[in-house]
Amino acid sequence: MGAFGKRGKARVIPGFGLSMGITVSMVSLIVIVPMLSILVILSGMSLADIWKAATERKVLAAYWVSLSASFIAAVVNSVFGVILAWCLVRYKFPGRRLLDGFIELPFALPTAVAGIALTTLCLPDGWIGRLFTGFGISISYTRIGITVALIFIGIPFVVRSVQPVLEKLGPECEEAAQMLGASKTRTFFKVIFPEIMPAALTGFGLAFARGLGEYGSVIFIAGNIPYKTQIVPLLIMSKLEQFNYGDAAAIALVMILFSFFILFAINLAQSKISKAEKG
Amino acid sequence: MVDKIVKCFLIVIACAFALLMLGLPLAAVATYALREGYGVFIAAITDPYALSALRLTLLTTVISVSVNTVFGLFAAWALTRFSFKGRSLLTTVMDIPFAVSPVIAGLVFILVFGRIGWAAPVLSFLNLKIVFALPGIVLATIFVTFPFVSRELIPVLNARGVAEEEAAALMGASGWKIFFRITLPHIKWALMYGVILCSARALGEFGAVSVVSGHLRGKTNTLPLHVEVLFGEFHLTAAFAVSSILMLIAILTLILKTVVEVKGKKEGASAIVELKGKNEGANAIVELNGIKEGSSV
Amino acid sequence: MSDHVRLEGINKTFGGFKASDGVSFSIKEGDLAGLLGPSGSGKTTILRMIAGLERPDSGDIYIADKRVNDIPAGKRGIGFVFQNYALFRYMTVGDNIAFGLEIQKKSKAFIKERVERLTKITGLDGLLSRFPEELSGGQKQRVAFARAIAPEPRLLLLDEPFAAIDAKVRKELRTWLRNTISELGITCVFVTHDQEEAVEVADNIIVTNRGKVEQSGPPSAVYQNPATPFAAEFIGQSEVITEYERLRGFPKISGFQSAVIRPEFIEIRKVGREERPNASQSGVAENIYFRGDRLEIDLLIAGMRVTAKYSMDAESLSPGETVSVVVNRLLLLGEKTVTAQENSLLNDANPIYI
Amino acid sequence: MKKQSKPARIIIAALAAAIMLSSISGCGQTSASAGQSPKAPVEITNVSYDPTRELYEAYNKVFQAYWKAEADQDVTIVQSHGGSGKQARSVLEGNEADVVTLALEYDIAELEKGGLIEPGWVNEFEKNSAPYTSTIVFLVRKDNPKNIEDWDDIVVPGIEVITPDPKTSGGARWNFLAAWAFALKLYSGDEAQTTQFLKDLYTNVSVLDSGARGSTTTFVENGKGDVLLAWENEAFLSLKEHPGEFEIVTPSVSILAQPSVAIVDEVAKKRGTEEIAKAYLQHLYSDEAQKLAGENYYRPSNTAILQEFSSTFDLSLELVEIDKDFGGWEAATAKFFADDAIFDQIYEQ
Repeated sequence: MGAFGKRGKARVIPGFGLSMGITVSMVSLIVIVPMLSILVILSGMSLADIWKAATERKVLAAYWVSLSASFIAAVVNSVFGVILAWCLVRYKFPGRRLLDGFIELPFALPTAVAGIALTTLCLPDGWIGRLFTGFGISISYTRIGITVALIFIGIPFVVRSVQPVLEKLGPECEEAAQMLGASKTRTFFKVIFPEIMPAALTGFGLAFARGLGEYGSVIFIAGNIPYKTQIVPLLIMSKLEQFNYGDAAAIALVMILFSFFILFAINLAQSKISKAEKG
Repeated sequence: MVDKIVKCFLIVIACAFALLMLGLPLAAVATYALREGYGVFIAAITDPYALSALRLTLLTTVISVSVNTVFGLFAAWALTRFSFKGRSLLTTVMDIPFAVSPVIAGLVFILVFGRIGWAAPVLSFLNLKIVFALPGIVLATIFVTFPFVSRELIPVLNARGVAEEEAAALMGASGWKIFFRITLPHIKWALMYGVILCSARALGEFGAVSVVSGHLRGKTNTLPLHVEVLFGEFHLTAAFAVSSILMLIAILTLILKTVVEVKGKKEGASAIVELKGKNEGANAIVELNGIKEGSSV
Repeated sequence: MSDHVRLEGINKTFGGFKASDGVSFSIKEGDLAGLLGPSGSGKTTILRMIAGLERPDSGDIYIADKRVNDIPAGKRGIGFVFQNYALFRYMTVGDNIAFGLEIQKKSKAFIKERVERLTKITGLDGLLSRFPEELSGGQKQRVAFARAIAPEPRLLLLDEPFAAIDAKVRKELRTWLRNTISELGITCVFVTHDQEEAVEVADNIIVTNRGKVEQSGPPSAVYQNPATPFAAEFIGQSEVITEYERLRGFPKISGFQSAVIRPEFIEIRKVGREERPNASQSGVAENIYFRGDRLEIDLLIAGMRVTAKYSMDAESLSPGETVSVVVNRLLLLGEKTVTAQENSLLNDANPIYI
Repeated sequence: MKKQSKPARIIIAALAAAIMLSSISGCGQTSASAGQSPKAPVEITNVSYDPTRELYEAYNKVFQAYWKAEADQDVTIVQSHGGSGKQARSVLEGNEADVVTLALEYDIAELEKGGLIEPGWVNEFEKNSAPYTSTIVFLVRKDNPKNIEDWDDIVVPGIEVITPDPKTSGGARWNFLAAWAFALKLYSGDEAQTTQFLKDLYTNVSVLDSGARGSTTTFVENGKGDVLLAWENEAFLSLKEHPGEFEIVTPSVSILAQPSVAIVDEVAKKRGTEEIAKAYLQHLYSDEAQKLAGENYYRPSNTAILQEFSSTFDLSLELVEIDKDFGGWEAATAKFFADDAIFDQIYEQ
């Protein structure tokens, strides 16, 4: 890319006008114009109203529920995602292909289906819930339930970010560390971990962002109790159903800013990766 | 010895996690779908409302995936073959649907095309109906799956560089010729992969579609929405039966995806062999394979 | 000096591919040994087994008379330089070099001093805080080398150390590596597929083919007296001819179906300038190439096309010119043996069997 | 150049076709029902709330037969169900309903404010445009293991209550107001104590679904909670679907819930379906439909027919009324359910 990035260089390859035209008009039609409508709605409100709507105590609590559940889910997914990616790349075992193929299941399975399946599983007498009822822990309709649903949703992100990096890594660096006498643990944390860290971060960010916005699979399992188990997307829906478009738009704006922040962080991590790959 | 224990331990953890989080939900859907016997199952999936929901879902998927595929190709071409001001901004904007909650995605279309939206006067003048009808559902689905195809294509096109296209252009090939003869063969697997992912997501979208659908039975209920309807109608078994259809589609998609991935990887690998062969003699691969096999023992 | 590394009857297979087939050889302490062979000949596998990165299926590996088969790689006290250097991308040059020392839990002061000394030796001054991707190929090579010798191993292994470096720097690095290693006085084994490199750098070379050791010894000995048909064909600018009896002075010897001829075996003179007319026969100089210090000639002799050299100082030849040729020597190839055969018309010396 | 443009045309045509296809099918929806001829089949859309699914499934058949006989015209009725507030919102935003049959007068009033329904709709049909009524009862598990008899039994710690979110569910607002009415009577009009009572009640709520049907599913299918505050008809339906698993408990005080119906004038005018929409709602008051309401556990507004179902319904239950006891929906909403009103306050820690 950089090779022809200098300004003023002649464009040899045709199709600039057509492809740019289509891209820009589609992006405008599908993304920019609809997103701007949030600002249109907000422009009819005073800043104080927007601020009040976005920082109401109930809303703050919902941010907290969404952020904490997504964060925990993303952390869990990072740990297991790295382990999964590691096993898929480094080990041969029966069922590896199958496992590899099913990593994207949360992507392909409609979220509503995932929602009712997980809710059923996590009920006190469900297959998973039963195991925890004995300890007095209930999963469905609690924050644990929300986190479980978000873990499900986020599985593919870390695995699929880390996997190609591990595949590309090759055994040499590990062997080099091994020759210098490093233990397996030390090799992992000092040599392999720094390599996969940016990719894992990317996956973490994607899972985090996805979790923040997730609706379909969570509504079935979330208890929707204000201050406890009410997530932001549900709150937005609730505001809409009260015909309160302004508040909904204000909360939506905050969510979009959160997501942008995460996206920005991901892009930073990615540029770090590609910088390292150039070497 | 310790290595073996660590290996087994990790595999057990990985498989247990996958089984718990991926396997169990599937098993639950299948079990519940069939718990009242095949009769109920068949009745649920051949219900006229279920069939019309399936039709709507498929139609929506076909339209939105085609639009996104065409768009994805043009966008990837524009973003990787040319350098221009604001390219990274455009990339970021294209990624917005990825980071925006489906609920917000639905909301914004309501805010534009709904009765209270600013485009409403135009639409009512044209007697066009967007939200709470097929176009709205399609638009919401396109939004949610917007970056899927282009995101798969861009890295591949970036990695290939522009040398081949430039060479072809210098020989006087037209844009379409370059695309179909030079570029497409390189990206066909990535393209298929993107299309499959896009379809999977389009088939299953719930949140955004739920906001713009209106839930008109037999008209604007997609299959995932129909699941919710059945769930709310005390027809738990039927809900799971319809879910199992969606699940089957999902599994088929995954199988297709795996096939595409394996085929794509094979072609990629043979390209690497060629490259290696040129550099160091074809036998280097044998050593390379030896190393890999050796280290995985 | 005693053997530092000794391999006895090593076998190793990968799937169906036999990478090592009864490999035995030894390397003396302080030696610089080159494992030479075509790609896929199993030389890298041997190196990796010495290092402990692969386990032999059978056979024993001794380092300093101690059997090391069951000692893990990191505990064998070996330095290893990887073909693509395998530098840790997320560590600076300094951290890369210090890595092995940190594992040995050396004191900070010791590490600092040692790293500084190594950077002097390797000419990496001023690059300590750089990351690997900011270095040139030659610099990376030096970092990899410094990292490998930092923990003061007694044995250093290098896998194709110069393969990824461009030709000009390669020459320079070779000389530097050779001098540095002899200064350090450590035993060193390197793998290469480039015979010029092996001959130039190594004290001893070990020629491998199809998982077997064909011959080992000092480069000059291997060059002049190859022990096996493979060694004869592989080393030098060798060409195999089948009907060697058509060359004057080389009667057919039973059991030797073909022969290896090298450019330096052939003497070309202008017609009428022969020194030994009785051993001469005529040939045609079909093409003439300029090679800088000499001319290389495609020579057609007795219906066979071979390569010969011609001095730049001699009277000039033109393409297509008929010349007078004397073949001094051939390496006759038997089933498993090689014999150097002098031209019988030049003197009465008997063939020497090796 | 000519050669180049061919694939371009194909792609652009494909794009255009996709867009056209989607817009045409959008138009189709409106134009299909615009036919004025009495013989041409007509389609009307009834946007309703959660618990009426079964009722309207049955009633639509009755009405189709009636309309065929009356006007010799085939009619298709498209149903939509969901939380009452959510449904009202979708209509307000352009979900084209000819009639709405929602849980709350308030939700329909929102449509009136939005200009979709003409003022005065409350009196367009008999009995405040509420052809059937209902009330709020308790659904408990078999044999009533927690001995729940009245509202004060469900505020004690340790009872798990399931009720929908009053912010989004019409039924939930009736629940809230019924509890309020009980406590207000208990504390002889002391609002502070009444608020505390409601606070205790909602502390016991473990799942706050967005719609009444969601709560029923949570309680009935998912086995969550000790008591469900439910529409009377929803409670009966659960008994019917799962015989022997649940019991209905009638509290001492409850509320007369009047789900309202209305013609969405703007849509009906545009589509020319005013006449049939009016007939559709009017026919709800016919004896046939009133009986159907009773069979589906709604209390018929026709008192004679209500008496026929006296074995089903506890007709002695004291019922407060929204207009009489709470000053109408406008006032009740402002006092209890608006942002920062009493419902929000009881969730503030």
